Amino acid sequence: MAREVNQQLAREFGLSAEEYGRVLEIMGRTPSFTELGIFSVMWSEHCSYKSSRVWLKQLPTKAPWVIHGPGENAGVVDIGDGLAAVFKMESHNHPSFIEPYQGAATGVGGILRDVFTMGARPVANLNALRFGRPENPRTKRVVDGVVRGIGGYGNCVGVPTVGGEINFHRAYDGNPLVNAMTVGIASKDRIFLSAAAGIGNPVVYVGSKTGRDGIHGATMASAEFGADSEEKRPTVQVGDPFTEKLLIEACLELMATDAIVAIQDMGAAGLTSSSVEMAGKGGVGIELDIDQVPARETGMSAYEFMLSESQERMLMVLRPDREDVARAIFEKWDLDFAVIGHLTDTGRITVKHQGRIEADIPLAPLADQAPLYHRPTAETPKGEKLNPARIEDRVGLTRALQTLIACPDLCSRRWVWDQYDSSVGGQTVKRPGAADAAVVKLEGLKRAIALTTDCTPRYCAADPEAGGMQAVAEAWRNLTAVGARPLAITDNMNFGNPEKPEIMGQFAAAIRGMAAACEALDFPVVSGNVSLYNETEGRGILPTPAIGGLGVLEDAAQAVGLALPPWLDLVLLGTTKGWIGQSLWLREIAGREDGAPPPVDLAAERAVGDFVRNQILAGTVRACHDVSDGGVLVAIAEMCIASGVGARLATHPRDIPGHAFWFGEDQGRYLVAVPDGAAFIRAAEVASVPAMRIATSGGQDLTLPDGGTISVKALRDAHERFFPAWMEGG
Amino acid sequence: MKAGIVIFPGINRERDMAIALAQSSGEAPRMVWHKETDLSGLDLVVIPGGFSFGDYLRCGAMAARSPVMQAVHDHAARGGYVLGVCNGFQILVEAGLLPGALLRNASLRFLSMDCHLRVERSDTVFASRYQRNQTFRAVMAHGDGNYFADDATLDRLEGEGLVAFRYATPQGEVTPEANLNGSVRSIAGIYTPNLRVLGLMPHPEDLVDPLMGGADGKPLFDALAAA
Amino acid sequence: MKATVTVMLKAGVLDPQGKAIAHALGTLGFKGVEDVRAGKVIELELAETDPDRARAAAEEMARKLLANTVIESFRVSLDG
Amino acid sequence: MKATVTVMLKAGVLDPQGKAIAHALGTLGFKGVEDVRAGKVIELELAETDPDRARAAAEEMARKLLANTVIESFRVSLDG
Ligand SMILES: Nc1ncnc2c1ncn2[C@@H]1O[C@H](COP(=O)(O)OP(=O)(O)O)[C@@H](O)[C@H]1O
Ligand SMILES: [Mg+2]
Repeated sequence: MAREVNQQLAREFGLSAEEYGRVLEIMGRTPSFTELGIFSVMWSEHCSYKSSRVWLKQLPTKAPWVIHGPGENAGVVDIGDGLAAVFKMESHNHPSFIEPYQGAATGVGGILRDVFTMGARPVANLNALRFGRPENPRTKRVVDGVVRGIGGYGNCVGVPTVGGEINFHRAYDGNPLVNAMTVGIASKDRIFLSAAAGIGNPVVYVGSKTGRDGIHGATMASAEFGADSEEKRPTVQVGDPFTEKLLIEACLELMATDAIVAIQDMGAAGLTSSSVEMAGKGGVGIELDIDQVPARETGMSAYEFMLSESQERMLMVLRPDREDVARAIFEKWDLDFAVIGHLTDTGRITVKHQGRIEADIPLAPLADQAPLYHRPTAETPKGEKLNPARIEDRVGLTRALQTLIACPDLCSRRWVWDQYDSSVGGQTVKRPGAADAAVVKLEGLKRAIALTTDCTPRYCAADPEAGGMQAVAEAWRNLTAVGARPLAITDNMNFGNPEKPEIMGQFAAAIRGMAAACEALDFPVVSGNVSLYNETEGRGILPTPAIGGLGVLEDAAQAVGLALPPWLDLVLLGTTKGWIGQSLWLREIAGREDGAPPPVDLAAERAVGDFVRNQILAGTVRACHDVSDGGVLVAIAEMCIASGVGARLATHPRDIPGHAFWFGEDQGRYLVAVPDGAAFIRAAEVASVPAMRIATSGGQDLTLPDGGTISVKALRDAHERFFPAWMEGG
Repeated sequence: MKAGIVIFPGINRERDMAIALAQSSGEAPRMVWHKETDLSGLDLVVIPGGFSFGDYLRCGAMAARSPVMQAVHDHAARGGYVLGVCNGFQILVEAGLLPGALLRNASLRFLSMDCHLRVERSDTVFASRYQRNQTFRAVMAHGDGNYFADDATLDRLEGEGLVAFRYATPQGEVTPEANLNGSVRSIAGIYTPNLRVLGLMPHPEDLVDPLMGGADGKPLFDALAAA
Repeated sequence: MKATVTVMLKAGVLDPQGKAIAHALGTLGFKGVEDVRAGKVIELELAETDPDRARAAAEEMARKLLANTVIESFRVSLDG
Repeated sequence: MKATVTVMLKAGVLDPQGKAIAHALGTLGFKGVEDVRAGKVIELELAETDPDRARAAAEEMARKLLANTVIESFRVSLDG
């Protein structure tokens, strides 16, 4: 039944001729069908990082508080009080386009497993989403399904979804991005790793049964299956959040014992990658008896078992004398539990099925000789620095503000987060919309973590290095704006086809920018994910290095939000030059998407941010909001809308055109609401931080320097209109 | 009052509930696994929110038929206190301890937001620390909270004063706009005739600390702790 | 033997899902859709081979679990 | 004329609901339940009186809206 293994089949499996040659060399014979399947998934872009590895190495990954950097299922940082935060972000872009609900739902499920597999109880989810133009009829269906899917899974497992971001752009029309992030909390001396150890120790499978879901897309062309193969071989996996919830509870219960030697979730490439990676990392061999794997369907082949991506499954190595303890826990939770093999001293993975050896591969060369490409890169041509004085303001401040605050990229995301349970767990101090970063308290303690996701793809497209730097800086800034000390990031590198030099150039440059920012801000990368080939019909997405940031607050009560209280001075910190290139004002008001994006001055970024954080922790700041998309005026309006309190704006410096001052997107800036602006500005001067009083809060209207007045209610109506009107209307 | 929290597989607000109960009573509630059948020693049995059995088939349907529910029936029949919140309310209704049913939200979407509840009567243990007609804020987080019963049942509930809370504006007006999930007669919670079993959809337990956005739900737990 | 249990909301119980589907069909340009009701179907593969006993078993499953008779009615059909 | 569209997950697609129902039926003491699949049923009241045209319309509605053909299959039956 199985097809003959040759170069042609290898190509269908996604292996190049050269890669197949290497397989022949390692095996010293023609591999079996199952062996070829194992090579093809282990050497896929997704598992081997063959195009990106050389670049990822440039990212800083160390700091005194980093417990585990990249290389484990998720990153681990010390957050004090004997605890560690475990976090990671992962993409589910392609599945979410094919089936938005299930694609997004299983994306959430997958990232949750990466975190609780390390012994952490998941306490927060975030999601970074990019969709096509709202005018594209398909976009609405994708948004609806993705949002329902994220909520459907996250709400059911009982992990609050506390933040995220959404952008729209035509570049995502045929390729939306769904990046899901999970943060968990563990005792810092009880972190579980995946390196297998102990020859003879049992290899145990737990969770859901295995079906034919999601088997390597490349093999769809294989003639192994009959004419009804379409019916039998869905590429889309269906998520089962109930089983995931049981799996979380059962795993955490088992982790409180000393039964586990090593554990790993079955993610992409399922049983293959989990067993190969566990044995490989531990430098041992592994023997699997496929007959013992719990199956949902009959007649599955070894190849199908090894490549299935059925959800809600984990693989563990147990201490042999603790097998019964473990079995009892999984039976209590009504989950499958099966010993499917044991560790060996052969250094090989051996797969047995129905009395036959279906695969027998040496593990070291499978890992060490995995392909590694230094693909050619081409620099993105730099845009020019636009002179704002040469770009006429045809609409004035009032109308521009009304337009910007209502546009898809800036309007309220309430319609989205209202479908996510953000309070379950009872620890959410800052829910979505309340602050620049979500704040989640640690149960029973004063301490809290702050979380954000950030990336501005239009900056990255115009200048990937500046954009990569900006994304990291904005994440750091958003954490700082609530008073948190930023600790580390996870990233999700979403790019187009790496075989095109201009795309690989974007990737390399974004990494350069990110690395510089991580270095300057002491904000290392502890985990991440790469998603390449995001393109349809030859057109790539905007380069989108999404950043997930995590910070810590010693006392949750010190966190500030962005809602503007009345009768305070609003002070603008940081340098404003009126950078209009790649701004939303330029796109939405002037109808242009050009120019260089705003540069990030990392030294200034740090100085301003450290000052803001110190002031928040000293208790002088009542509200804080960073200035990002849309510039100062949009940021002030957002603060007003959040509280319903108005503000009267000061006049701006003469040397900058009004539209550039109020809507420019210079980086490294914050707005803070303080009782005594003059004293605050003096303190800023002492710290050499540029500061100016920009408004006084109070009343119910926003009064602009040109005399225009808009009621906060009208602003809020405009801000809240887009999503409900678009999604629920007609 | 000695409290216990029933844990069904898939329940996920048991920790929130335990925190709220312990904060008011100073005593950690007993956690009761759904396969247990002995509730003796408990004055108050709480069925918390979540997705028991994934909420597959119908919310609360499978949990309502679990072994522990016979014991909950017996506890209620003995005059014991029972509180069911969100999924807990759905389970009580599916188990026949409270009348009616909870249908899909009228918007067909999950609703996660604050809402306001008007207190219909305060002469019950649960509501004794609120004033009649007072409104308080609670967290709504459900996909199926649209209360339904036939007219005869509704008339009986109203006639006997068994409506506990209604969705209202912050000022206490019962309006269609404030009735976010579409519940019939804006009903958010109901009692049994002896006023000792309460089922309600929104979560008072998620607002018991100003740090988390308010303490509007705390009086309910303070009252239970003191009773 | 296979038994199929179809569960529908009783007349008089609001069916927002049916209403939403009717609305969406209208938006898609379908004409002449006068009413839409949405329900559930549960297909049971039973070891039982006697049709009467299979039907009786399925009906009991429906009464005990599959339908909530406060709001739903059900019907059982057999095939195979 | 009434058309009933039954939508089920395709064979091989995980059916978490069916799995949970089967488990619950077992807990309730029902024996001999070998498999359970859960699906949706949509009853359409159509103005159309010609059976062939009614069926064709219902099939198109299923393809365009009622079923998610990536993971679901559907069947249409007519009555009355
Ligand atoms: N997909 C989403 N899920 C949940 N919350 C979201 C999502 N997108 C945006 N939000 C929330 O909306 C608010 C505004 O987001 P955004 O405009 O991206 O903020 P900022 O520009 O300050 O980073 C934040 O609280 C954010 O967490
Ligand atoms: Mg921000």
